[in-house]
Amino acid sequence: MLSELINPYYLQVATFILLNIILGVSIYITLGTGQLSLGHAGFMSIGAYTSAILTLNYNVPLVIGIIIAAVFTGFIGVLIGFPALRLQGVYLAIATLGFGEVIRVLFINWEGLTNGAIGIRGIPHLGREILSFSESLGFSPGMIGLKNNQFVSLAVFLVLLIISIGVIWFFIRQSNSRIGRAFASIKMDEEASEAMGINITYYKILAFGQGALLAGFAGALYAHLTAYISPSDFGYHRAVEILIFAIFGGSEVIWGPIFGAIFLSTMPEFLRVISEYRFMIYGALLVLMMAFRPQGLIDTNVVNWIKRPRLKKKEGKHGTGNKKDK
Amino acid sequence: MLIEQLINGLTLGSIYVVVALGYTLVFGVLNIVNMGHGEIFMFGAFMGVIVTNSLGLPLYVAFLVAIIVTGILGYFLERFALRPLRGKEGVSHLAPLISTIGVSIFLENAAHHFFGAGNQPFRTSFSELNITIGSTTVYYVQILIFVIAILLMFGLTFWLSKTKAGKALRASAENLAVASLLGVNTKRVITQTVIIASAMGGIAGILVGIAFNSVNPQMGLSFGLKGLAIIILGGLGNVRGAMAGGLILGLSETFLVAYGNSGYRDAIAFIAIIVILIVRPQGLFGTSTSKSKG
Amino acid sequence: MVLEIKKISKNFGGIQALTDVSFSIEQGEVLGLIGPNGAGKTTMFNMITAMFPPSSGEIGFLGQSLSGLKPHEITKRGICRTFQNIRLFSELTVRENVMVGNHCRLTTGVLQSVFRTKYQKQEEENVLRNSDEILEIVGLSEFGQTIAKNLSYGQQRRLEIARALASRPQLLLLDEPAAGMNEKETNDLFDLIKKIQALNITILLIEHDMPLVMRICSRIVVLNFGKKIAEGTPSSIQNNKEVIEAYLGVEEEDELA
Amino acid sequence: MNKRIKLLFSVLMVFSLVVLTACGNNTKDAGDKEIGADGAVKAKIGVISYLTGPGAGYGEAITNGLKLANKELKEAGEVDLELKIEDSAGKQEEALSAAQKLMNSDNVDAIIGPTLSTEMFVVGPEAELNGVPIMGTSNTAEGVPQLGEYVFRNSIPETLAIPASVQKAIEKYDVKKVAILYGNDDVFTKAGYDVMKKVAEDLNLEVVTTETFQLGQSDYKAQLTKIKNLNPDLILASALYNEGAVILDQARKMGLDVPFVGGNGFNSPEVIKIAGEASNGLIVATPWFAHKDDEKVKSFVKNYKEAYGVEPDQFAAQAYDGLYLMAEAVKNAGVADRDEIRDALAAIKDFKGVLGTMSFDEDGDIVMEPTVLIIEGNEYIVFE
Repeated sequence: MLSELINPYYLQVATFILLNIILGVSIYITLGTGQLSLGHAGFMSIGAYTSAILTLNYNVPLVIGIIIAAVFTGFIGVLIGFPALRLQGVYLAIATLGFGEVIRVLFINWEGLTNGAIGIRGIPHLGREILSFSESLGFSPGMIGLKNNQFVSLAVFLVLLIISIGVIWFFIRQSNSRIGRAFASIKMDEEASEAMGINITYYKILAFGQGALLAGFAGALYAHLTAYISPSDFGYHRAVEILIFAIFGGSEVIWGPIFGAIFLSTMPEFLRVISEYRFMIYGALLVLMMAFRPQGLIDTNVVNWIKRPRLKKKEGKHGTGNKKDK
Repeated sequence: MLIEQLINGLTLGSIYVVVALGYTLVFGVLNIVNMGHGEIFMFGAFMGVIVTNSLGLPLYVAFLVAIIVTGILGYFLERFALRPLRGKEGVSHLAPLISTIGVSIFLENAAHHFFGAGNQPFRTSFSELNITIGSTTVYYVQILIFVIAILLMFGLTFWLSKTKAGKALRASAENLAVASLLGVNTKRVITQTVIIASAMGGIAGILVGIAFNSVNPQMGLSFGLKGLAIIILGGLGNVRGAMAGGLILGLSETFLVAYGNSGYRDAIAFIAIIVILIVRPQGLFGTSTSKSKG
Repeated sequence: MVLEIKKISKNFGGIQALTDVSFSIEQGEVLGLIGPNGAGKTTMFNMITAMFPPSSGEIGFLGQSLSGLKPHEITKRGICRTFQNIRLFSELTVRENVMVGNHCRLTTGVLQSVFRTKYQKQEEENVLRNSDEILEIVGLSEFGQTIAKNLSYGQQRRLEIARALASRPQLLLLDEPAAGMNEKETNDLFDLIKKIQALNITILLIEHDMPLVMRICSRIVVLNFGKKIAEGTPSSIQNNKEVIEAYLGVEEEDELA
Repeated sequence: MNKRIKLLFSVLMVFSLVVLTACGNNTKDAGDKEIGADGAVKAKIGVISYLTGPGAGYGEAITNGLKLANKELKEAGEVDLELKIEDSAGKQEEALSAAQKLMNSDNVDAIIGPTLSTEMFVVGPEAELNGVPIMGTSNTAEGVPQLGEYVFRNSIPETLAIPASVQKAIEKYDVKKVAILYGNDDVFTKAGYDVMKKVAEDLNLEVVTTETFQLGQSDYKAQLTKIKNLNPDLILASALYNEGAVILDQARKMGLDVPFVGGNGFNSPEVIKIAGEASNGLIVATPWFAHKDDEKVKSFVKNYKEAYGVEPDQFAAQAYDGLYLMAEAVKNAGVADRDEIRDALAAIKDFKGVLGTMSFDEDGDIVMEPTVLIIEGNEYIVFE
């Protein structure tokens, strides 16, 4: 029964959707302070390479590798965040785009560490590691009526599901707090925020660092999901793809990028028939979104509409996470 | 070798200049970075391929067709990706950036669809002509490209400062609302600007085609990103800056290959803009600051 | 002495916006800072709040120099301002605007916020209570859930004041709070300023509405072309010849325009 | 946090899970494991190919080759293969999703593809885990067949192709000094370079310079000028034909007339189409030669041209033979069973296809003799 219900293909697709959700949230955090980054693919690659190299060359346990990778990427994000502070709007977008490209070229050329364009393969696979771990505990998938590949896909999916829910929970909590209010006010008016006593340097770097950390985290997960990475996985197109999640879904509320990631990662699976036109549709979609719904599909009004019946009871709680812009 | 590399660098640089001028013009007037410019440039190059190779028509027809087609593309870009955003309340200043990214994705994949993913040869008898001075061979194409870049720069400078249309354009660049109050038809000026900038992209496309005999759908992105780096380098909206930036980038890429490590060639442009943005955010020739909204 | 301005000058790329201006504000008073347009009043505000540094001179607050501090540090020290052109966080609710103003008096960081420690909950409760009290003072209690941009002009001005008050300033800088207000709203403003004064908050006021200034200020400093031309009680200013000359001319221009 | 949103989210999640699993449920199809009435062995073959994006040209050639082979196989009537073609867009994640779909939803008996080695690195281990035989027809990187017991390939790796061509070139032209030029940001060309470097070392050649270029680059003049000034006897160029043809064109224009030795990806009729005269002097080792004096090859080229209007390139030819190999395995296995097909594939010896005579070694890698070709007079001829 259970074994017939679990189809690795659908779990696979769902797993990548979850990964994209984390990426969407990562750009949303940075956008939340009005900073547009086209460098998230670069951060992702730093996370992916760090974890891959640590687990492969230094036998660091997978979990530790992912955590170190995320923290390290966050640290790089903070370092980049300082000069980025001086830049706004398109300048920041182009500078971060440049950062991503420089990182990619660096990884291509730093062969001793990254194996260049050939990429790193044989990275410990999250699911297969879980399988061998549970087998070492004397558990085999057969005991619950699953085939090995079903078990692997299911385990990976569940781990990602828990992680994504954790990430979403974290940032919803954060946005409904002093921190979230500071982010929102900076997005709306930096100078006024500063005059109201908000340390904009700190919060902008915090947001940039958090976005980078999360992107690095997603990158590390990506490395352990595909077991193979190469610099070309993290180019300009990836950066734009991540941005599209937030732009299409909406960057005002956290549900926007989540919806964007779900919708845009599911669509190709349904549209495999017309896959030839897929990217043309993406492009047209961006133009149409900007013209008719620049705030993205999910905005505060949509969220309010969903939660309307409870609005009155919610009086006591106050934050900005759900009502950043109109 | 030095002289040969110098010529290589200048040729590449001149093409960068023509690409960058298109960006500069649009930014100067609209304060918008047109991310779709690279792809329009690529379409120009393909027009050249179709006219000279498939139809067997002479080169000047190719220029003409490329200018017309890219001009039309520019019009569509303005009409569908920029105009709807203008003057709309609550539209972030990043919206045009994103919608033009949309245009670039659309055009790149449309090109895949129509022209195929591979390289198309661009053969004209003109690209074979050369003169040899000493041990150095110079192709007429290389001279032509350099001359066109210079002409476009001076032409643009002259047009902006001396002609009525140009003055309207500059007035609009200063302040759209005021220009419109002063009786400048800003809508027309804006459309004109984008069309002219796109047509310049078309010219650049053909130049690349004859110079390198290589036209493919990905060239829009690689040249586009370089063009973007150049205008930051030279100062956004600055015509002379774009000129200098383009030549500097072309020369430094060539000399990095000649005397250094060719592996980092694609990184120079971006390392340069990161450095320049930190050290001198207004660009080499710019006067405005990075704080001005874009 | 709350604030002491010592020989402040400001030069913007060759244009002298302020020249050797000195004055001081005493505890609890309402000091008016007036002068024709372009006299350098807002520039003075911007320098007190460290939006940009003075070219020369020094500013002292409660006996300590403010030089080298960042704007948010100034706010934390106890100086907060409003803006001449209203700069609310227009998409936030009225109450959230006030809560943002309270930011520098709170201490919870990321982890505390996310894991909702007891301390954080306590603090959020305090913020809410505090904000409601302030909204009560400015008379916007019933608009707590309204999105700021939907308020009327006069209400937005008062919300700016409320937001500044939330930072618990000792010195409040008001930049033309009566601009664009009708007579009734101006009267309400008068009452509000009095109320704020009663909270033992010192006020530095830029204002063009002369009757209001004369009514509310204990002393007045007059700037013209970046120089201080007079300082004294409202009545002495009213009779100061130089002030009248500087002012009348401009007032006529204002009317013409 | 808002409970309602939480609820909505969890409902969505559960709903999608249910839908996803429910879809998976009814795709089991027992009928495909039977022998048809006419005696043909039925099997479902999944195909993962690069059909959209910059490398769509490769995917197109591959699927064309497969379709042609399948048509012929159907007519022959010994096996009845059903092809399930999925697009990977050249991306690892999509290749993996496609593979999961084929293995678990479509329940294919074997897979052909994916196009790129990078994709194979991701898909291979998963196929191994699922016990599905998978054969790459265009993966040339090192280590592909070593990914697992179920992973095969019928494309010759660069480690076989490049030494053969370099060896022949230096014999013929008395080469002492070589320059190397390669694309350093592409797996394919970088892998080719690694082999070239090793071959140059093994043969004691002096490498005067090693230059790189990047994908999508148009201007190679700086590198070529540098190389020209160092006067090498031969240029080892690891490039895909797209870039490679342009490199040849620019090199010849600046008077750099020495022969080029290219890798596997440099071998395509397109080179002549793009570079024309300039392509003369390019030496490649290839499993595929369209003008071989061989009945099989002639009829393949003729049929392919009729069907698709162009001459088949090596991608089409390798895919064509790939499906024949697969059909042979299915026929020998006699039943559409994944394990049986794997064993039958591994057991294939001296199978004659359009590429030549093929066998698999113990890793599942192809064993065959490459042909060394040179472009002369604007066409490929055998280099001797």
